[in-house]
Amino acid sequence: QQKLTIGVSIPAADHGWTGGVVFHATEEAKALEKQYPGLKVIVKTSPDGAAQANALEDLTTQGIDALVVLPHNPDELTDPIRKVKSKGAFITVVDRALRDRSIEDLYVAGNNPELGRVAAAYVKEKLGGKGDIVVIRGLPIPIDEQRVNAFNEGIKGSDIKVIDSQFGNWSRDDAFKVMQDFLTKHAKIDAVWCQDDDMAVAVLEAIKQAKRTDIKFVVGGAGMKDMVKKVMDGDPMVPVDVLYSPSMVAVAMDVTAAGLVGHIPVRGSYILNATLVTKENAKDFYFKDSPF
Amino acid sequence: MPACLSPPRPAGLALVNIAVGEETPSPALEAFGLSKSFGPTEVLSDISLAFARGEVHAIVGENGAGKSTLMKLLSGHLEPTKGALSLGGERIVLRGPVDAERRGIVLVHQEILLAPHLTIAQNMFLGRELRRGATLDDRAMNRRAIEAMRALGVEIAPNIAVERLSIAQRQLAQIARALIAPHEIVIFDEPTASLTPVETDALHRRILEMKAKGVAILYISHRLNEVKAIADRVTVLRDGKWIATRPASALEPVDMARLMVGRDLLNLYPDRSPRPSGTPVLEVADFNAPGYAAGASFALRKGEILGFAGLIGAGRTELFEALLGLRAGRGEIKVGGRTIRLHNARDGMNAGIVYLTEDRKGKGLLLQENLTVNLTLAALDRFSNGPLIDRAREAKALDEAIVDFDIRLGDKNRLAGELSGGNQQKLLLAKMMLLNPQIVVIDEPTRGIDIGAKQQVYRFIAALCAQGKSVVVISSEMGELIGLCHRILIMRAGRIVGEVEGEAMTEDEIVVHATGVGASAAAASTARRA
Amino acid sequence: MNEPIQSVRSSLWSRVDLGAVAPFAALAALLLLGTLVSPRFMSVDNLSNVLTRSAFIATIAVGATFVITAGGLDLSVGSMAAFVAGIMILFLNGGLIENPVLLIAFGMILALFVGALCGLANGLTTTLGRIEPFIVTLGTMGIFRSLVTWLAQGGSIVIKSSELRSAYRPVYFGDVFGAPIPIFVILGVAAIGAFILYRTAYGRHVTAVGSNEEVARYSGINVTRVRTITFVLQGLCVAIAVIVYVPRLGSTTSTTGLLWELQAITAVVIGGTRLRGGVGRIWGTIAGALILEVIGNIMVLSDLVSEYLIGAVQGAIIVIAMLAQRSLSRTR
Amino acid sequence: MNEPIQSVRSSLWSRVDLGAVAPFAALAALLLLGTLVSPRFMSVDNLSNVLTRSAFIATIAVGATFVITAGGLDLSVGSMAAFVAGIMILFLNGGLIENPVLLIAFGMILALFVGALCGLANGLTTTLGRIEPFIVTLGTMGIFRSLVTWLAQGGSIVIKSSELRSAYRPVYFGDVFGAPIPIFVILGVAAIGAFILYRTAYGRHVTAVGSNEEVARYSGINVTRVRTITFVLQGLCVAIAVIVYVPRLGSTTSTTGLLWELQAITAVVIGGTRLRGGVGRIWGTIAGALILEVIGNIMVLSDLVSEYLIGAVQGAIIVIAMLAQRSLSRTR
Ligand SMILES: Nc1ncnc2c1ncn2[C@@H]1O[C@H](COP(=O)(O)OP(=O)(O)OP(=O)(O)O)[C@@H](O)[C@H]1O
Ligand SMILES: Nc1ncnc2c1ncn2[C@@H]1O[C@H](COP(=O)(O)OP(=O)(O)OP(=O)(O)O)[C@@H](O)[C@H]1O
Ligand SMILES: [Mg+2]
Ligand SMILES: [Mg+2]
Repeated sequence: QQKLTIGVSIPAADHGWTGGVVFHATEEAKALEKQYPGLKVIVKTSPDGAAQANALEDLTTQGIDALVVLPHNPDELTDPIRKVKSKGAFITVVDRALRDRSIEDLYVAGNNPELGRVAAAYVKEKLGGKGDIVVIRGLPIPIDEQRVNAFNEGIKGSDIKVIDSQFGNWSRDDAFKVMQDFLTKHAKIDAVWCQDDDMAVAVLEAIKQAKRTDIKFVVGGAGMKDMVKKVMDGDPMVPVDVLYSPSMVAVAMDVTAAGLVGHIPVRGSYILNATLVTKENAKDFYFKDSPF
Repeated sequence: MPACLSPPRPAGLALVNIAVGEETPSPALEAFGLSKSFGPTEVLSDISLAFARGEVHAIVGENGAGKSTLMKLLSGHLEPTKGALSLGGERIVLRGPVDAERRGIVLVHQEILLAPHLTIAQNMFLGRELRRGATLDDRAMNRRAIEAMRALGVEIAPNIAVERLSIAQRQLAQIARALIAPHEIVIFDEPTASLTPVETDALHRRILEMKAKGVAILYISHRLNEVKAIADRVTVLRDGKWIATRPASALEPVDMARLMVGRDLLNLYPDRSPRPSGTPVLEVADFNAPGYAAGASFALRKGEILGFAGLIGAGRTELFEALLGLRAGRGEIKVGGRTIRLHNARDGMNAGIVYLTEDRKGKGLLLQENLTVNLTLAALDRFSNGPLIDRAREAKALDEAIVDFDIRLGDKNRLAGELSGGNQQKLLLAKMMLLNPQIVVIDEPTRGIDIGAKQQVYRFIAALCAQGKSVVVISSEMGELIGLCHRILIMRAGRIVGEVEGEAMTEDEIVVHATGVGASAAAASTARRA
Repeated sequence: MNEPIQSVRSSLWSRVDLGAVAPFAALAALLLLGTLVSPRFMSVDNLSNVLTRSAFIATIAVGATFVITAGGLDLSVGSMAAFVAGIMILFLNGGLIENPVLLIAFGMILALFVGALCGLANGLTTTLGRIEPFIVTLGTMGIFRSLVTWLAQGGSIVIKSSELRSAYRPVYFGDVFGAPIPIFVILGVAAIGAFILYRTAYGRHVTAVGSNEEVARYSGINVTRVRTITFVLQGLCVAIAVIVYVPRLGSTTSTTGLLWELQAITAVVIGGTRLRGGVGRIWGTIAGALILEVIGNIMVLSDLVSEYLIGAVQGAIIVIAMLAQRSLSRTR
Repeated sequence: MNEPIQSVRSSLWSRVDLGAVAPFAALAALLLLGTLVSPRFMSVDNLSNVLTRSAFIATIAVGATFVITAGGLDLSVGSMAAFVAGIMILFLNGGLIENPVLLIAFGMILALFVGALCGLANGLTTTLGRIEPFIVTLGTMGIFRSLVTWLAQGGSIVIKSSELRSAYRPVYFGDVFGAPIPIFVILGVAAIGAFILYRTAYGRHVTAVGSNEEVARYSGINVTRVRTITFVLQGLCVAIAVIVYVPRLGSTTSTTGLLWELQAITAVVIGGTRLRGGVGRIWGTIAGALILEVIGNIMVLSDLVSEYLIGAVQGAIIVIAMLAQRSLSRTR
């Protein structure tokens, strides 16, 4: 029985979504080790890009046959991942594409631009192509930029106007404050796009507090179970959610292990759709035991 | 005589009148009508004085008379509100202490002004480091620091951080620091307040050497005998005003005292009560303060005033700090016959013993707080109803302390750091007396306080004894130990080496014990080193 | 010699007062700015929003005022808040008690207890271990944060029962005589804090210890105990902040309280407390916390600044506010 | 009178040495722990990795040693690093110069210049504005961070030309005589830092200013200048760190350098520098930076701790390291 090692390098659980990533990665690691005797899966989390580069070096030192990596910032981590590759490891990149796509052997991702596009399409349709909306952004990093750009692209041509946009840092507390202030500032808001369910929780709370009725709905994103539940229960404020599941890391690990142990050819790109979760399909995306 | 008591008319540029009979040496530094106000309070008014080369000019006055303020004006540490200075006949405006130093005027501060984390040598050369190329020449600086300290009669490693030195050692380091700068006018603001006679002698010899070289020396001290011995002329200040300038030969200490306080001072020391023979209230057996003192055994009787004499570094301070649980120590302590352990100051206070530190700025008072806060800090529970502080009672206590201890201040809302040195000492006394202790250990009780205040402190100590309390006095001023104590223990190098009592309490006898050699031999050996 | 005494006193008083008044002056200036920048700024709703949400930082900062006045520093408050909130919510979810009000009451007591315990741990490690509080609380900051992440398994800890949530909601969203409850919490905490710091022997000791530890020691003050208790008070304040925080979103995540420590310390320093200890100003701290919250509010309400540059403008305003304050207190 | 002085001197010497040696002892203990925990820990590759990557924090921390020794504090270093890196990369992308090596050289000079300027801004605001360095640098922290976000328009700033990237790569990845170049950078910066702090008059003045500002002023030291220059030195150190950092990751974002300030200060304090100024230890700082990096490395190499709890263990190790150090230096 040959000994094989998969290293998994992911961001530390610094907000809900990455929390989900860590959860799914650690769960999947246990499952894989059970499934393939002789396979060792090492999961390492890092709080920032530089630390992740360190973790990659350390994983290499330990000797790994494959690397599943969800980079903090793909631009920063391109070279460090290249270095791992040069030691002969199989590279699976998750979620955030490297600048040099030739490094990856396997790419598993949600679709960030798609998340913006799907949300934009829904907002456009639901508001009938006309209305004032506010956008709460995440942290100023490339993923956020991609989503927002795609969203803006998506509403182009309609009469939907983004009347305000601020960073909520993917944090409930910051989003709460921003939304409170938006509500003070704008007498009429038709809808809110906040691209992340953590922030959506806070946005809903702020609206509830202000007892405002002009806001028709809030579109979040990522597929947090509480939000999916709301969609499932037909909450009018949360008619849909756009999927961007942290479980993609598990998919990536699974496929990587299959390739490594089972010698199944798995190279290529696996793009998970930014599926629109609606009342109809919600139950398929509701995982009761997930922390996210 | 009455003419001398009135201040001279401000004479503008004209040669200032000094009531000296003999021929006046050419003035090195002159002050014309100097005044200084802090806010609206004028603490110095219209002082005109001339200081000559090759002369030791002493300034005396009560605490708060404005001596230090005057010296700070002369050395660029403060700017005068009114008045002017001239140096060697030329008008000057001093732009800060550095400017003054460049002109050859250096001040040895009354307060210790050294960077605690730097070594002695580093402090001495701070701002004027010796260099070899781009780098510091530490070897040379250390060497010269040793020489400078040796010239003052002390042997001490130059690479010890100042925070580890005793107050007296810091004082010496500070003097040495001033003297390595090129100087023509040297101002000593109470240089000997924490020095013992041996170091004082060495310093005086150094001053005489400088005088012989034509340096003008200004000398402030509350030890009037010392002033009499070293000074050529003496100026007396009172309440910020000039009172008199006379040749020292024409002025006995008693006269100085009278001019200072404006009335006759009789009997500096109170009458000594008979030596008590009752039971000991404090018994110490084989006590050690590791590194500082060893094998100390003594007993203190009810109503007794026990003196502790010794040279700098004898370990007196450390012995008592260890006894009171303020630093590491072990040995047996019995209070009123019961063996007790003191782990911190509070334990001592509860057992009725308090210790008044010699380091009033570093360990005694919160300089940034007002007088009330300082006064009641150690006895706050007596001013509280439950958890609440009774401010009215605090205010009353301050009023009483100001009267009882004759604290002289412009204003009750002053910060402790703004009081003159002597008044700080009185405030510290008042603070600890609020604890109503049975045994009081006073370390350098009269450091830096004026003769009138000294008399008050002595009376106060005597009064404590009369009430049946017991006092330990640690002092570097032998006169006061002899005048005040029933019995004196002498320490040398961390051990109690002698005890004198009654007729045997003479300076010579004490010095013999303190130095371990005959008095004359001790003086000679310091002379050789200098 | 009587006249000069009078006049010195008056100049001293005015100096003291100006130093204490400065943060309020800065706050007033900001309120003016806000009014100019947005007509909605001065609305009751907006002001009550701002006041209400400053409750967390203000409450925590009152504790920080004690720690800093005694010469310490606590970097762990933010993650301690997340941790205490996590424990509290887990307890509420445990549902040991039927009656929701009783359950919440016990949850609050537990939060206070856990907060005090966390503070005690910080305090004892710095005082008995004689380690820089900076290092100790940096360490415990990591520890508390990790514990939350672990308790939440990376996700969030949410009050499960919606009945419980609605029973608890009023603590943040409710009001008394039209004023939101958190405002009373701020006032209450500040008043108690000011009472302790200015009117009790313990408060006097805190200031003394921060002003000069040696003097305090020689005056028979138990420096270790005084310092340790400041950390416990800090823990209690964090717990009170948590008690108000939890009903707001009903959850805590591993990002809860991130950077609160910096905000709290900033509020304290802006308020006029000396960062090196010895001078503490509780009401100034409250003004400082409000200043921070108002700056953020003005930034969002106005359209002057690109969202990318908000941080820069906020930073600049804080520095300018301090500069203005300094020049104010220097002119006496 | 000679014996007590002698004995004081000898005990002094041994104590000073222990204080300075303590961080190295802690480092050695950690190395031992690492060896026990993972057989791969002591491999040349791993050790050189750890050393190499400690270059950023170590370099920045040398600057921080100056600032802190002089009684200051700089919270802005992390965002300053991101900002300087952003400017540098934008310049490289500008491609004003054909020759890549020359371009990179000019880019480095620019980085140093910008770093020094940022430091100067911090320094002048604290010294001339007489504001707590804590507040000033908290403000500039926000300002630099925002500027990066703005420059990057929320995304990241990347070296575009791959030719340039490969020309620059060796500065981080290359080695001389088998030792990675960043190690020489650490040694160089530390040696220069130690020289300045211990062997020049300026260094002496830095210590004096931190030890007692008033004494320094009376000694004719220009306190304002000395303090300001420490911030400039800090800026230069940040720039040097950036010069080594850019080739490693080839880009900068608004999250680059997040929390580096805390790490740098921690390294400085662990290294034995007094947080309140007056005592500075450059080599101790280097040991401190290595300690932090080694702890992280051990955490990753070992499988002892749940992912969620790593932060807790790291925090605990730092506190324990300090405790050990204290007890070491207390036994004399
Ligand atoms: N910075 C200051 N602010 C306000 N008042 C001051 C200040 N410095 C000194 N004073 C006041 O000026 C007066 C003179 O003080 P000074 O220090 O010159 O007295 P001194 O003669 O040196 O007394 P001592 O013998 O006690 O040292 C005192 O009343 C003192 O309180
Ligand atoms: N902080 C310190 N650290 C190390 N050694 C010290 C420290 N303070 C004093 N010493 C040493 O302790 C010894 C005794 O101290 P000290 O001079 O205070 O004795 P003393 O008898 O109280 O003298 P005095 O009070 O007259 O100065 C000396 O050898 C001195 O060098
Ligand atoms: Mg004086
Ligand atoms: Mg002494």
